[in-house]
Amino acid sequence: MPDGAAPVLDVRGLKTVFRTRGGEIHAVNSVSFHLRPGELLGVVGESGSGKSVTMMSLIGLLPSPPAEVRAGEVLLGGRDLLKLQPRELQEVRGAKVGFVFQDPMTSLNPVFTVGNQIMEPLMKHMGMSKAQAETRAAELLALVGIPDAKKRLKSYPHQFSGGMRQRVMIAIALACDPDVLIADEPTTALDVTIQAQIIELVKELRQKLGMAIVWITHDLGVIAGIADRVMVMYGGQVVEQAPVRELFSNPQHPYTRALLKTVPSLTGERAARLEVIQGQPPILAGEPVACPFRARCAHAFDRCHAENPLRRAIDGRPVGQGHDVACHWSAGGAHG
Amino acid sequence: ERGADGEVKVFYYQAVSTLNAYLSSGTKDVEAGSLVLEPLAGFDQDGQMFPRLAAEIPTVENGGVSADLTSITWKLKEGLVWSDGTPVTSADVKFTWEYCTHPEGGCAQGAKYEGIKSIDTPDDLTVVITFEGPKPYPYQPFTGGTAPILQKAQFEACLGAAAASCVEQNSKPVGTGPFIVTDFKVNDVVTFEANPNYRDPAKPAFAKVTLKGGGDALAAASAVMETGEFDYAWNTQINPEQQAQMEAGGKGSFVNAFGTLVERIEINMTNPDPALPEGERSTVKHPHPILTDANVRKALSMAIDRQTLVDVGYGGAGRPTCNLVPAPAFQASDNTGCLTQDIEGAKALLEGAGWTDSDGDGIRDKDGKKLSLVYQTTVNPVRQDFQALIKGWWNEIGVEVELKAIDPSVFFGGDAASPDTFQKFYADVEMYANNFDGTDAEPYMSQYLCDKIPGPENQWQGENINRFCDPAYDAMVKELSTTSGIDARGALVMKLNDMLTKDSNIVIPLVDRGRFSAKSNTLDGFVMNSWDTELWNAQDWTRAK
Amino acid sequence: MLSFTLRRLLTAIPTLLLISLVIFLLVDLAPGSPMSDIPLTVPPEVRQKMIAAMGADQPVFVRYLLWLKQFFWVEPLYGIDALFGTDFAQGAQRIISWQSKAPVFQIIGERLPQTLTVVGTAYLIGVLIALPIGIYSAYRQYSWFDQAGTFFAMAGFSVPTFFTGNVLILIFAVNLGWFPTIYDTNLEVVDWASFKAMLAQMALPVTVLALFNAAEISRYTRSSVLENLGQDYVRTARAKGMGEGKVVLKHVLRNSLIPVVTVIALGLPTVFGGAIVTEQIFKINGIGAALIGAIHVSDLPTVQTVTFIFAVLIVMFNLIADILYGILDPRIRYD
Amino acid sequence: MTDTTIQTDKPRGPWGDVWAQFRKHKGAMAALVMLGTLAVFCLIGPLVWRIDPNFIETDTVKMFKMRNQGPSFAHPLGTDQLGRDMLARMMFGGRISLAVGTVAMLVAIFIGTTVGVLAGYFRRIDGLLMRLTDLFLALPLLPLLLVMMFLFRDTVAGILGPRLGTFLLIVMAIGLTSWMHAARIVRGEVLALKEREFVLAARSIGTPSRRIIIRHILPNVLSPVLVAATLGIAAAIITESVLSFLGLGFPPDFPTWGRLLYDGIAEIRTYPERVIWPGIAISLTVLSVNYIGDGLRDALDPRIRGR
Amino acid sequence: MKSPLVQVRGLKMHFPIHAGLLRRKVGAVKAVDGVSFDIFEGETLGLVGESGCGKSTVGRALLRLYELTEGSVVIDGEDIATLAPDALRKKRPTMQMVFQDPQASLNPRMTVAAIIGEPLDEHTGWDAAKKTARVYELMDQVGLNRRFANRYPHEFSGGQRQRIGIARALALNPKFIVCDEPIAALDVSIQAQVVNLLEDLQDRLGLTYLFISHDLSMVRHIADRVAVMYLGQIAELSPREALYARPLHPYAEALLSAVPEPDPTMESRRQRIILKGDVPSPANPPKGCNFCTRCPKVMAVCREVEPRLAEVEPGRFVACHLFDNNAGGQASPGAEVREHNQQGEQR
Ligand SMILES: Nc1ncnc2c1ncn2[C@@H]1O[C@H](COP(=O)(O)OP(=O)(O)OP(=O)(O)O)[C@@H](O)[C@H]1O
Ligand SMILES: Nc1ncnc2c1ncn2[C@@H]1O[C@H](COP(=O)(O)OP(=O)(O)OP(=O)(O)O)[C@@H](O)[C@H]1O
Ligand SMILES: [Mg+2]
Ligand SMILES: [Mg+2]
Repeated sequence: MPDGAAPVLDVRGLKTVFRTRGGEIHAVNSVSFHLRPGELLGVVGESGSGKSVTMMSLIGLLPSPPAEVRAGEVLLGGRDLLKLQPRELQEVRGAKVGFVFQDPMTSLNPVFTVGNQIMEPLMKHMGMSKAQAETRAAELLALVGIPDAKKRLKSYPHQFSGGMRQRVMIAIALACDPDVLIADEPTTALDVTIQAQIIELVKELRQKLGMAIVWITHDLGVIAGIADRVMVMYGGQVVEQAPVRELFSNPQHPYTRALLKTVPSLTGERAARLEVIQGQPPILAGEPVACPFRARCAHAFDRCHAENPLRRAIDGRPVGQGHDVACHWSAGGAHG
Repeated sequence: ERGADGEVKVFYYQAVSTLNAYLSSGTKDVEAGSLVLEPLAGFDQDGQMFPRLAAEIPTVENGGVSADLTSITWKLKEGLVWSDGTPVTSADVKFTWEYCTHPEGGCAQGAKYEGIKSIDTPDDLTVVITFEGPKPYPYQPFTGGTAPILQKAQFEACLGAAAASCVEQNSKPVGTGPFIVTDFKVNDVVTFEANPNYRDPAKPAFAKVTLKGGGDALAAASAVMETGEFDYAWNTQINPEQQAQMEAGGKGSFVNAFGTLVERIEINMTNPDPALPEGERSTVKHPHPILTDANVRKALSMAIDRQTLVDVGYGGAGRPTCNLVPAPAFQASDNTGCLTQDIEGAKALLEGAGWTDSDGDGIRDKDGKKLSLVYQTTVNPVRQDFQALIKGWWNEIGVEVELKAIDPSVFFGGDAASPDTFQKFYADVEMYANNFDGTDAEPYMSQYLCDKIPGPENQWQGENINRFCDPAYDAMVKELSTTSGIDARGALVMKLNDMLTKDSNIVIPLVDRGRFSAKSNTLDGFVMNSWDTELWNAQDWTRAK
Repeated sequence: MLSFTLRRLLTAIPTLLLISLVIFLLVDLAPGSPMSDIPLTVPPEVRQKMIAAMGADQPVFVRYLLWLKQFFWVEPLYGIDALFGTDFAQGAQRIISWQSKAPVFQIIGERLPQTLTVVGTAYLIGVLIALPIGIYSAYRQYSWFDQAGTFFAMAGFSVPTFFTGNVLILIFAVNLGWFPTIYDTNLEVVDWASFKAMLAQMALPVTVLALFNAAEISRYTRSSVLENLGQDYVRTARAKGMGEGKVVLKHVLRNSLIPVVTVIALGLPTVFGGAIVTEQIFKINGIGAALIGAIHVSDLPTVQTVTFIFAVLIVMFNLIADILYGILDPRIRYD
Repeated sequence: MTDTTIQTDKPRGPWGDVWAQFRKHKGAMAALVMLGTLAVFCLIGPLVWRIDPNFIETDTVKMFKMRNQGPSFAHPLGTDQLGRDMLARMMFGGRISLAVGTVAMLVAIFIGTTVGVLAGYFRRIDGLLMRLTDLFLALPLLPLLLVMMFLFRDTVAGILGPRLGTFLLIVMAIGLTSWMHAARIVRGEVLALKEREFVLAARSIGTPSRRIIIRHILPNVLSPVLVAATLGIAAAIITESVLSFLGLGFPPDFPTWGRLLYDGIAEIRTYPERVIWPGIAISLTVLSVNYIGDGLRDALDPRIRGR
Repeated sequence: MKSPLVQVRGLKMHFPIHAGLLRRKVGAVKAVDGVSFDIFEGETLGLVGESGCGKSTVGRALLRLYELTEGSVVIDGEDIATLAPDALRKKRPTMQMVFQDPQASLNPRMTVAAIIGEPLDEHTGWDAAKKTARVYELMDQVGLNRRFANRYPHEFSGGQRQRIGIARALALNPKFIVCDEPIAALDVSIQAQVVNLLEDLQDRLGLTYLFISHDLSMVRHIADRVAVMYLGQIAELSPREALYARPLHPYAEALLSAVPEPDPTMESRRQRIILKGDVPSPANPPKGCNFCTRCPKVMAVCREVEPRLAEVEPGRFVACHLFDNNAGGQASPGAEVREHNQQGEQR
């Protein structure tokens, strides 16, 4: 991985709120991360921690109202996406940033053929004619491993199985050779055997096409298999970020540690009892004033209830580059 | 000059469904047909008979009617031709009789040809009708818009059961009248044009008649009086305020003519009590517990203010009356006694007759019988207003009234299975209007004969709605049937009329309802007629210059 | 799909037969009588004869079977004869209206054009107004446009047509005199003037009906579009960089129209029958007016035939709606 | 940031949420107020405004003076062609119209729900019941209604008296011809509910069908039924007035809004207010009810409620 | 060796497909097509497999929530499959179910107390006080605060809802509980809570579980023996450790290899077996071995002959032609082995 290369995507201090009847929900709080060319960034965190909202905020996919991106910069190729006009943003979506969503069953339009749906971005962003787009669409389908691609262009989504649909989604996302591919839990809805197929596919495509990928998932196993770097989110914030091996071998944040322990292993020692994280995830109402994890944290102390911790590096490298964590407590024992 | 005045537009809110008067007898159908088909003689605005196809009106004096009153001889005008150019002959006349009297034909005007023994056609222009016995009024057959002459050539194939399936013939009859049918849309619109072979070469002035149907009286009146879309609208019976308002618009005027149509309350002389077994309700087996008391009937009549009824419901289209036969003059009684309301008198009368409010509930009673009536009529706004008003007055004199309104198609439908027909009379009093055809009241008066009482035996088909039975009355009707001479007959009719109304209050006449139509100011020559069809002189209509 | 259609058609036959029987019996049971508009001057014997001549005195089952034969056998023959100039019918007895003594099918044939032009136009216009309103209302949910559209739609089907109709007539036809009050069925469009006359006489009824129809369809459209706007594939389309126009007018609309089209198809039978009240108000002598007229005078053959034709239409359009659904939505494959 | 748990200690039933959402629907709230006002007008009004709606001066001179009056203190809505007080008639008519709407809706909903639940729940009778529903759907309503009115009006009136009889008949006739929509909706819901896991759970416990229906299915089809019910009221009010319009509704001396409107139309040119009052009353009621239905639909739909 | 509490023999569950002009039955979705196994008292049998392979159907058929097409299910000595409705109702307390979706399996319009109390209403004639007491006891048992008794399901978190479902299942003191993916809809951090609860209850009450899941790591944690299903049939049934250490059936092997391990070092070394293609439709299963269309070790015989589930090693049953020889040869089938031969009679 080219460690020093300039990032293709640089997100700084992103803040997204939902205005709802019950008040504002601060779904994403000062999230910063970057993505280097060819890198695969894994994002984990429990349900509702703001993973999807973060990614959709980047290219304005959230419905507004109720969503509102309050602050931050999203630099893609030197341009701040948050400052673009809707029309300019459309040029970015699909062309520079590809998106794959969780549920392949509902993410494709049921009444148009698969071919039609792959060709759309091609014709829009690449200015291809219909015939050209069709040829390219067939290539893409073949690329994602769907046999008899040319014929299958005329099929409707419901004629495909879940795995195949997810491949079609990937083909659509890849259609215009985006710089960044964001995959929001692309395999959660799929069976393990199919998941394995998709993961292999992505690995292969990454090698072939060399784009940068953000991969959101619940599943630490998936992360372990494919990510270069991992970002852990909790309560709308990034709580820990590190290269993948570093994270698994030396987790710092109490949440990360707990998370790693709750998952039973397939091969290792079989624990008599599973570790549990007690309590409920936080409700993200209002401006965060304390650590979101405090109520479930075994190590929480006064400061945790009074102050929201900032991300701090723990391996000397600047925050975001190496291993950093947002916690007042430090694993070493000393209070940070 | 024929055809010079272009098109005239006529509106009948009840749409025309056939032009053959023998198959429908609905007024609108008869009237529309009368533009094409003509009888031997018609009636003018005064009820006087005048020849149409006949050369003259046969009478005993001119020898046309035999002295023993058993036959009548009609002479046709010479040179008459059908609209297709063929000559009109006595054979057509005879055929018409055969057509209507065919047992399977279901002719609606059968009554007109009753009592005819034979019809002979000694020559092409002479028709001799022989009756089974003496006919003091021998003019029933072939007179008036309801008994026009059909063309034999056209209708020959339509005798009997085939009558109804002769669609083409019934909708486009060949006639002698001023117009011929060019287009007929059932229950919608009929288009006529001037008959090129009409006997008067200068007539009709209009080249085209459009006779549109559908809607309601209000729309009909409005179309003439307000929007001017039509020249003439038939039967524009609307409430008096609207009459005034529309007339103020100045586009047209309402025309009226009084005939024999009388809105009346009929009294049930038999007991309609629902508690009686079916088949015995409203039959002579059970006389009415209250209404057989003449005082009650009289009091009911006295309590009514007929002028108010007219003012509320009819305006120019009606006038108060005390008679069942209000016209023509030679047979109309001059009763006026009922015209002033007398509530106090009515109360006194009841009081005197023993009907007192013994239990203080505001309702009079006698011998445990409450003065409580069911009062039925058809669904119709004016009638409902009448019901409300009369109920008020009757309540005032201590009579309890329950109102009932029945759909006209049921009420007048004559279905023996329905409890709601006016013949079954499952009510104490009922209100409707009736009249008679032409000027001869004899059949009308014979409705009240004892043997015409409806009941289960005759499938409730009798015409004596009141179940009135008086031998003296029967005897007088018999006398009428053998009396000839207009005045003598007229006198008898007056007596009969009084027996039913003034003397016994079996029938409580309310309003003499005229024909009431709307006419545009640009239509000239229109003369209202209540004895024949309203289009009787369409050949004389012209466009006002 | 074919087999589905066939199966539905097959099951439709017994349903329709049952319906025809129910209608026949119900109408027959009704206490009205065909004699009611005959003046009281006509004596009872004559009435009796007239009833017999119409065949109305036959037992109900005899009449029903005869009617069945006429409806399903004789009338089609006449239809063929009329089309090809053949003579298969050979003068067999048609269904004859008791009231007018004319064949019911001829009456229907005369009435259909009015009904189709007025109610059909109204329906078409209604749909054409409803779709954009519905779509935009949904797209801008809770905007003032949506609120106004909702109000318009609600008012549209809350205010009875006989109320609006009469008020419109009073204002525009009677007081302002812009439009005629009586519909002229003889009017044929041959030139500009007659075209204008046609427009004038259609204006009011079409407005009333179109508003009513538009109200309903716009609500359906709105909720259908709303439903689809929340679907994942819309997000996918946006993520592909599609413009809003394309997202809404292509992706969302196509899906939203599936239920709407079927609603429209289901509403079509009302084009033939449902406008009874409107025809009554505007004096359009269409099918609805014919039916009401026939009911009022107990013209049983007409009532039975016309209501049965409505029933056939309803069944047929139900089927068409289902088939349309299958065609529009590739996920639905019957059998 | 509030704390993690959802332990708000005030247990608010699901209806609390519905009401909260419903309150947000401005139109529906306005409609509710409107309908409340109308109901108060009709139900309480006659207790305050004690003029008999059918009172006519028997003295003809007085009667003539009283006819066709414009609004005045004595008669805020004027009088009709027989001098009857329009305000009283409107109040009285409203009672009937509202009662017809409500009761007819109840009849329709009862039949519809029963048929729908049975068809949806018991596979064996599904086909039969659905064909029945189709049959009713395919029967053209207006003629059917007319025929039913003809047929039974007097039998029923004979037993119950003309007013109650007609009322019952109209209500039954409207109810019997308008349950199909509810039946279809309910059946659809039940088919889906039947597959829901909580029904399966009940079955695994051994709950018999009858109790499953009562305890689990019915409460959960309540929301579509409620919505159908509000719309049903609106439809029934309109149908009653159409029947009146075609001259087949209540006896003419029995004012209902539909009847008043019908009678008023004959006088629309001279006294347009006679049409306007009942017309507006009907329209407002139906509009309110429709709006309430709309609001309920939103409020009862958890997907929308979540927003 | 304890005796089996549940004995399933030749269980078949076919859902008919109707088509054509007359809606005749033209075929069937063979959701479960001949499955036999035993569950011993106090043990947890894990049932894993891909989506749609028939796991839930087996679970539901076991409780006779479906009318079986064929086969017998003997629970505690009685054949559920043929029990008359009344007897079945009486039997219901012994067997209960916990459902996948804690939201969907709770009636949104009933309070927690009513939900947990429903089985009591159905099967006991207790008075209100006794019922309430039992409901509270159950709530304590599953770790729900008694204060919540009058709340509605939507006021709870996913894990809490699942506890309500478990409490309901426990109400009648069942012996046997089918857990149909009880944790699939829960967040990872909550899953552990529920699994621990299930284990605790088993220890305390001596329950027997059929634990259906597609999370193989969780099954490894909780189950004693594991059945791997593929397309309506059992491919392999082995004790947990043996299966995870060395899966015998190629499908089980592939399945296990597809599960990602939360360990980057291991992951980078793992050699995955990637199966080609998709699961065939259960309406139209391939001839021969079900798995032959995707099997990396497919042989000619696989496409012709349907393999039988046979005990190839002690306690390990596999339906695969690769082990045809072993079945008879290697292991000398002792009496004990025969005794709980998992092979159904009919086939
Ligand atoms: N439309 C919305 N309105 C209000 N709140 C929302 C909306 N969408 C998301 N949220 C809130 O934003 C927060 C983050 O949601 P997000 O979907 O990003 O979570 P996630 O990490 O992707 O979870 P999952 O793993 O379940 O997908 C949640 O608390 C959610 O309730
Ligand atoms: N009621 C039914 N009618 C027809 N087919 C059914 C029915 N229930 C299940 N099936 C079919 O039976 C097969 C097995 O379904 P089942 O629900 O048992 O799978 P599963 O293994 O539980 O899957 P999942 O992991 O998705 O829950 C599937 O193909 C399904 O489509
Ligand atoms: Mg997400
Ligand atoms: Mg399952």
